[in-house]
Amino acid sequence: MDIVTILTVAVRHAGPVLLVAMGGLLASRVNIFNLALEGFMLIGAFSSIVGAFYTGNVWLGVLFGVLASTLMIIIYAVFIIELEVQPVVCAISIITLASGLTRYLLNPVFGVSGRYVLSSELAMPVVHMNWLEAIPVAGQILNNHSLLVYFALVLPFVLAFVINKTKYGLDIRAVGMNEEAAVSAGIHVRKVKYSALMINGILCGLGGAELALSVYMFNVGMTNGRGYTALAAITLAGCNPLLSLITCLLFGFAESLVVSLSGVGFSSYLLGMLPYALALVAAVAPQVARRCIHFIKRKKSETEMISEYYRN
Amino acid sequence: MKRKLKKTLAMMLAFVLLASAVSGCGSKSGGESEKHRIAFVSYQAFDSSEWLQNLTKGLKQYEEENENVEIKCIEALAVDQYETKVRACCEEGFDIIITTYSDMADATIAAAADYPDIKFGILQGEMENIADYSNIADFHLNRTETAFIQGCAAALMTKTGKVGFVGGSDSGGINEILAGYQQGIAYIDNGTEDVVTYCNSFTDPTIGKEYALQLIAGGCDVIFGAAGGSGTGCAQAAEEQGVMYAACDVHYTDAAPNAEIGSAMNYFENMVIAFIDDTIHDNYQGGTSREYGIAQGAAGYEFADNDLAPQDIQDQVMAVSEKIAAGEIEIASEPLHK
Amino acid sequence: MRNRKVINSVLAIMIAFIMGGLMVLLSGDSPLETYSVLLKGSFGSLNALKNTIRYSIPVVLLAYSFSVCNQCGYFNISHESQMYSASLAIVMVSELTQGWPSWLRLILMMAAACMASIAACMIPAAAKFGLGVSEVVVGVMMNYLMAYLTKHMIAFSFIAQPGSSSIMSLPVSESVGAVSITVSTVVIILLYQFVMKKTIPGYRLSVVGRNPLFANASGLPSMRIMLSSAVVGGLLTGICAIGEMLGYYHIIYSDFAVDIGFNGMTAALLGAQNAIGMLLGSLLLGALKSGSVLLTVVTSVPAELVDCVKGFVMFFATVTFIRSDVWMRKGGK
Amino acid sequence: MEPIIELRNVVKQFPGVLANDHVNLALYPGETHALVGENGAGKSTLMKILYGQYAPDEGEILIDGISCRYDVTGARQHKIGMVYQNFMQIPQMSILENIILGNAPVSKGMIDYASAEKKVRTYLERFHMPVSPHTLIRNLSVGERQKIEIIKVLYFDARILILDEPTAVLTPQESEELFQIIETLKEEQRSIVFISHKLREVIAVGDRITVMSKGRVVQEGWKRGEVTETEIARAMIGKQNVQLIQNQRENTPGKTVLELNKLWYFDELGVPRLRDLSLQVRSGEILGIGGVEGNGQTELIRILIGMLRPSYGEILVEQIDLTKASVAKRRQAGIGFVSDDRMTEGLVLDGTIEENVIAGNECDAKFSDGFLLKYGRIREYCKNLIGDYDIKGLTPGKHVKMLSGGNMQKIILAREIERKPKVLIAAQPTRGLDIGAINSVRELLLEQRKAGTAVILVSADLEELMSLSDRMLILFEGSISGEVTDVLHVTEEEIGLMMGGAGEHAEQKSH
Repeated sequence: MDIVTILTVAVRHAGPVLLVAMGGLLASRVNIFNLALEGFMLIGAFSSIVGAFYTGNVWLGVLFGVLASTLMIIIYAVFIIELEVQPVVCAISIITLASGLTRYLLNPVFGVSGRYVLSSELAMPVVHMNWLEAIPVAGQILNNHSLLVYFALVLPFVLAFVINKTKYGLDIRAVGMNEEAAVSAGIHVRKVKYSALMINGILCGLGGAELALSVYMFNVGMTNGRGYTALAAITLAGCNPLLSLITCLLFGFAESLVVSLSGVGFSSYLLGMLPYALALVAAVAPQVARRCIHFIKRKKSETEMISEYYRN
Repeated sequence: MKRKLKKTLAMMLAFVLLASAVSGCGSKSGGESEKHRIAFVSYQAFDSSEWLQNLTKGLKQYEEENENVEIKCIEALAVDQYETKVRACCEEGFDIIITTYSDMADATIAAAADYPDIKFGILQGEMENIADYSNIADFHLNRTETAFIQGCAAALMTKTGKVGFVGGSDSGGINEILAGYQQGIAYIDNGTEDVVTYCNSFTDPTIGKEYALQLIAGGCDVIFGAAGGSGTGCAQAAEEQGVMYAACDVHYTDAAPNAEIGSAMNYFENMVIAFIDDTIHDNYQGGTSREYGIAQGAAGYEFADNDLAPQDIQDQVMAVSEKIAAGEIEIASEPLHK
Repeated sequence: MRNRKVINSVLAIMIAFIMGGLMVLLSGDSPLETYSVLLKGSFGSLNALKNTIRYSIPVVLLAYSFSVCNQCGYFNISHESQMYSASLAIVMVSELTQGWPSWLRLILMMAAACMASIAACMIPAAAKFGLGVSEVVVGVMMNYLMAYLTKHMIAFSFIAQPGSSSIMSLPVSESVGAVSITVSTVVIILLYQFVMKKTIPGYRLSVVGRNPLFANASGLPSMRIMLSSAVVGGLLTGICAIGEMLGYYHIIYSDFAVDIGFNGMTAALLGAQNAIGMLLGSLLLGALKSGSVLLTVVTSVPAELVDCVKGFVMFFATVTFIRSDVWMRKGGK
Repeated sequence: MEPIIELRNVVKQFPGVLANDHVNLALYPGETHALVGENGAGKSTLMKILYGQYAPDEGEILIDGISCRYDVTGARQHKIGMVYQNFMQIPQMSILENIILGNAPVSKGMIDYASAEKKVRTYLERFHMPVSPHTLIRNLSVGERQKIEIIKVLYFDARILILDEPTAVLTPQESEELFQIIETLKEEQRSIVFISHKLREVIAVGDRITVMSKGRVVQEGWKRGEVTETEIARAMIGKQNVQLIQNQRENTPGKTVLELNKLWYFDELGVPRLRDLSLQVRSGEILGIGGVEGNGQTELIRILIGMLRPSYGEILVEQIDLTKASVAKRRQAGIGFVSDDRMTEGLVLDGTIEENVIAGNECDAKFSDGFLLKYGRIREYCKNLIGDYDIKGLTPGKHVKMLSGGNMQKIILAREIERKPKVLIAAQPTRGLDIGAINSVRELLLEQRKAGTAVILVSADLEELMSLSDRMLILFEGSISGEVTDVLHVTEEEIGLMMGGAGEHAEQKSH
């Protein structure tokens, strides 16, 4: 398997994770560490299949997925912001609820259990752009992906622009960094938090829909930990949209590398550990660096000032 | 006042969503219990793998067919529930208790020791010293035989002379199937080469599809998937790329209607029903380990009804199946290579 | 202040059971029958009682571990990683000390389990107290990291059981009786109350927990006290792991400690972190679990429905219905 | 002249505290309205209602005659701006972003940084701050951050400016600058509310003065020049003319107890907070340490107690070197500490008196046998304390937070004094207390002085320093900018100069 196909698979694999990561990033920018990304993605996946099944149209299916996960995240937001429930406990309940619901509803909706496969014309259309063919390597890698994957690749740049350049972005950063100051500056903190979580829900719905509709089927527990990988990616990238793009692609590349090694004699569990180990280091490293720099700076100015003071 | 309204609204929202979702699930079971009360305790949720779904369906059917039998299917979802659920069955007066896989071996042994008069059966138990336990019968479905036949079919059907395998995990159960498959190909011996991969998940069709696409890109024109839910992804890849798919345990015709050659069917329900029959008619052999295979009707090879496989190959494959049933072919359970 | 918390927890449990009852009603079974079976399954017979205690013990230990750490502001959610590291330590010691006298192996295993669990508990604590990093982020990442590491070890390393159909570790021959586990837990419960109420370490812990600045200014070594609270938390989790591994499983199964930590946290939050409250909270969660055993055997109500009720209890345990301080902080706008 | 904004019998009730009780206030354009009152008189709550952060329980707010209710955004639309005492700024963001937060100019969907920057630069020049708008807030000095707070309000062209204790962190010179700025703002017909408890400034700045006490307006309608400081003070206190206790300075101090020499301290960013500080405190002497907050007092206190490690220099208590000693060792060596922030560092608020009093020496034989606490003896000990120090409003098991400020301070003082300290450090001991409590605190400090303890009184309240200390040191930017040996004859102007750092090591001129 040559490097080009590995990278193509990496991009295809990173698409859904990237969408969910961008959602999680926005939530953590307003100080809500959203542990339930996995739950929202699973609901998005399941509802998109249900939507496609009933409406017979892929994009209405995607819309259905987005609506379902947004409704779920509204409940999550109301419980966290209004009733001040412990966010971690709330997230775990949402995850158990999501996996329970999607497992239960298979029976009443499709009359089967375990999995449901749609007809192939309901698959997520793959876009082939001939102008991309001209570009030698990058063209091949970026070609024939679904629209949502292209959206996922563009999204980090859009988010970076929104967060750094727009008024809404300034409000989000302010609410995240110092809520009291934001209140005194007249920002409706609650509105900002709800809107950030809503966008998070929409993106998780999109991520789930892309995952499910690209294989036009739903299988119990098909997100298989991608929500947690997204969480690890944004922690590793310190909630910076462009860095998160890189970390998501990195994890996608690692996964597709293992596929090319055909998974033989290679413990997938070690691969599974990689994102979390890196995220752990990334959570701690900046603080350690900051303290060392301060320590050195302080030591340097101390010795200079004191010796110079007593010299004359 | 506004805060109170908001709180009740939030509660209502959460409750409405849950209530509407759960309304349909769970079916009512009733029926008076006569002589035999049988409990089937599964170490996984029924809907998490295909063979378990077929098994529970088969048991329900069996229960309807004969009056003097009441079968209760119970899911033990977490490790700490294995022993307590088995003991609860003993307390509730079930006289035959069937547990699953080596995960529940310890729990079964512990319960069997305390309830000598209850007859225990363990499916795929892999218990070394089964003889010491007089009231536990270990029965094991030989999936290598049907995989062997699948290997022959694949070797006969392939045009490029290269076939692929996608396993759910690099573990004993799956490698048993791989062993049969590889020896089946060797038995046909027409120079077919086989590539082995593991997708490390039983519930992720997306990753299953990636592995299958990679095998197809590598020149395989028959993909043998033994990975539960992930296998559906492989079937879909085969269907889309116009290559052939060989299924395991159940048919994957929902994902690969015209690509599936056939499926190495493993009728776990037949095996369990056979065990129940023996126990009811008092030839329960506690302390023994029995293997059910094609001969005992617990497994068999079925071609998909899209008649992808020409008649002559089907006959050849069926001939091999008879030979195995007659026990003429020796099949090892260790894979030739990975 | 005390009775407001009690009312709050009782309200949480009531609402959870009402919601659960409605779900059962909608799925076609009668809630009354369900709850009567739940009651019978948890306290109805000797075996039921035994199950309830067997399930309550790990929850109590983890609830106390969570509460000890939480008193110093360390929101300890990495119980899972502590349990995994402790059980890995047990099996490794059992493999490395083949043929040694059994009593020695037992002691070594227990020591290794406690040390491994304390180490796993110290990492998020050091990150929080030393570097000011959020211990929730570090804890969550540790949980998944250790879950994967455990799966790798029981699948491919020297403690893996070859040829078994699903991945599991080699069995540990030593074992600890259920009675001795129960007795040691009761001793720990009494010790916890005694130390918290009567002794200097208990006093210091409560002062540092409530006001670390004050503790610093009045000469208490608050950093040392905070880190030692994390050590005690890790030790309690280690004991819980010993109870589970040497008491019941003897083998590490994949994902055996999934959200065991959150049961402990729920019991701690439900019991409003006072010793008796947490004990009752743990008994409730234990009873729910043991009740669900009988429920799935006798009725057709799916086991996951009981998990939903437990999910609700968890959910509402942290919803504080009567929050005077929230009202004041929001200025009653 | 029509008032721009008027508060009509506004009431605000918090659990246990009636913050505002039927308050009436009218603000006129081009005028500074001074609002005076002790801590806890309800000034800040009233202003938060004006700024829309709290909604009044009763009463109404009339803007240009129309009654309306609004939140903070509404207030800003009504052109009301508030400068908080603790700055509402985001350190990690730049000056520009902090200023435009809340109403950034938008063009083509993006924030129009260019025009915003131009406008902000004009304000920076006007406040002669030669700083680029892109520097981060955390790199600015306290005075600069205060100006940014004001620019933030001017940026949306506020008609009404609420300044809450603006000069608390400024040097006298910076305060003067602020008063000029207020004058120019008045010329622009803006209405300014100036909240302070420093009477001298209130008289200098206020065109109209209102005095509040315990949530009610006790005196209003005073015009500029009609009233003197003592009259305002009496109105604040509520008419009884209680004379504050003075230090009679009879006996001469004994030998040196505490000695600091060449003390240096650098903070986390490498900025020197204490520079070559040397001082001695003798037994039976009260050494007053003055100066504007933020010039090294807090660092000095923390280093003396042991919560911060000095970068250089040594600390000797009776010739024993305690520079490297831990907080616990120093307390055993006889250093007592009354914290300036009694609610956070002084007490465990939701703890009983027993828990608060034994903190620090719970291993003492009086309270425990090394491991087990003897609650019987502790309760006994506390009963005596309550009796000796006349701490009112205390029942057993009741949490300390229910007590008044004065009683809380008495508990802290009781705990420290009972340990027979050689050196007692008292930081802002009387801040926010009523007159009765101030006198009892001063009595205890003077008793300690008589008993031979070396007392270090750190305070920003000049009147307290001048009436209690035998000798005074003024800190400016981490070093001693002036020493006053004859406290009786020094004038406030001289001390003001020392506080401003004028004349390095200016000896006290007048004797």
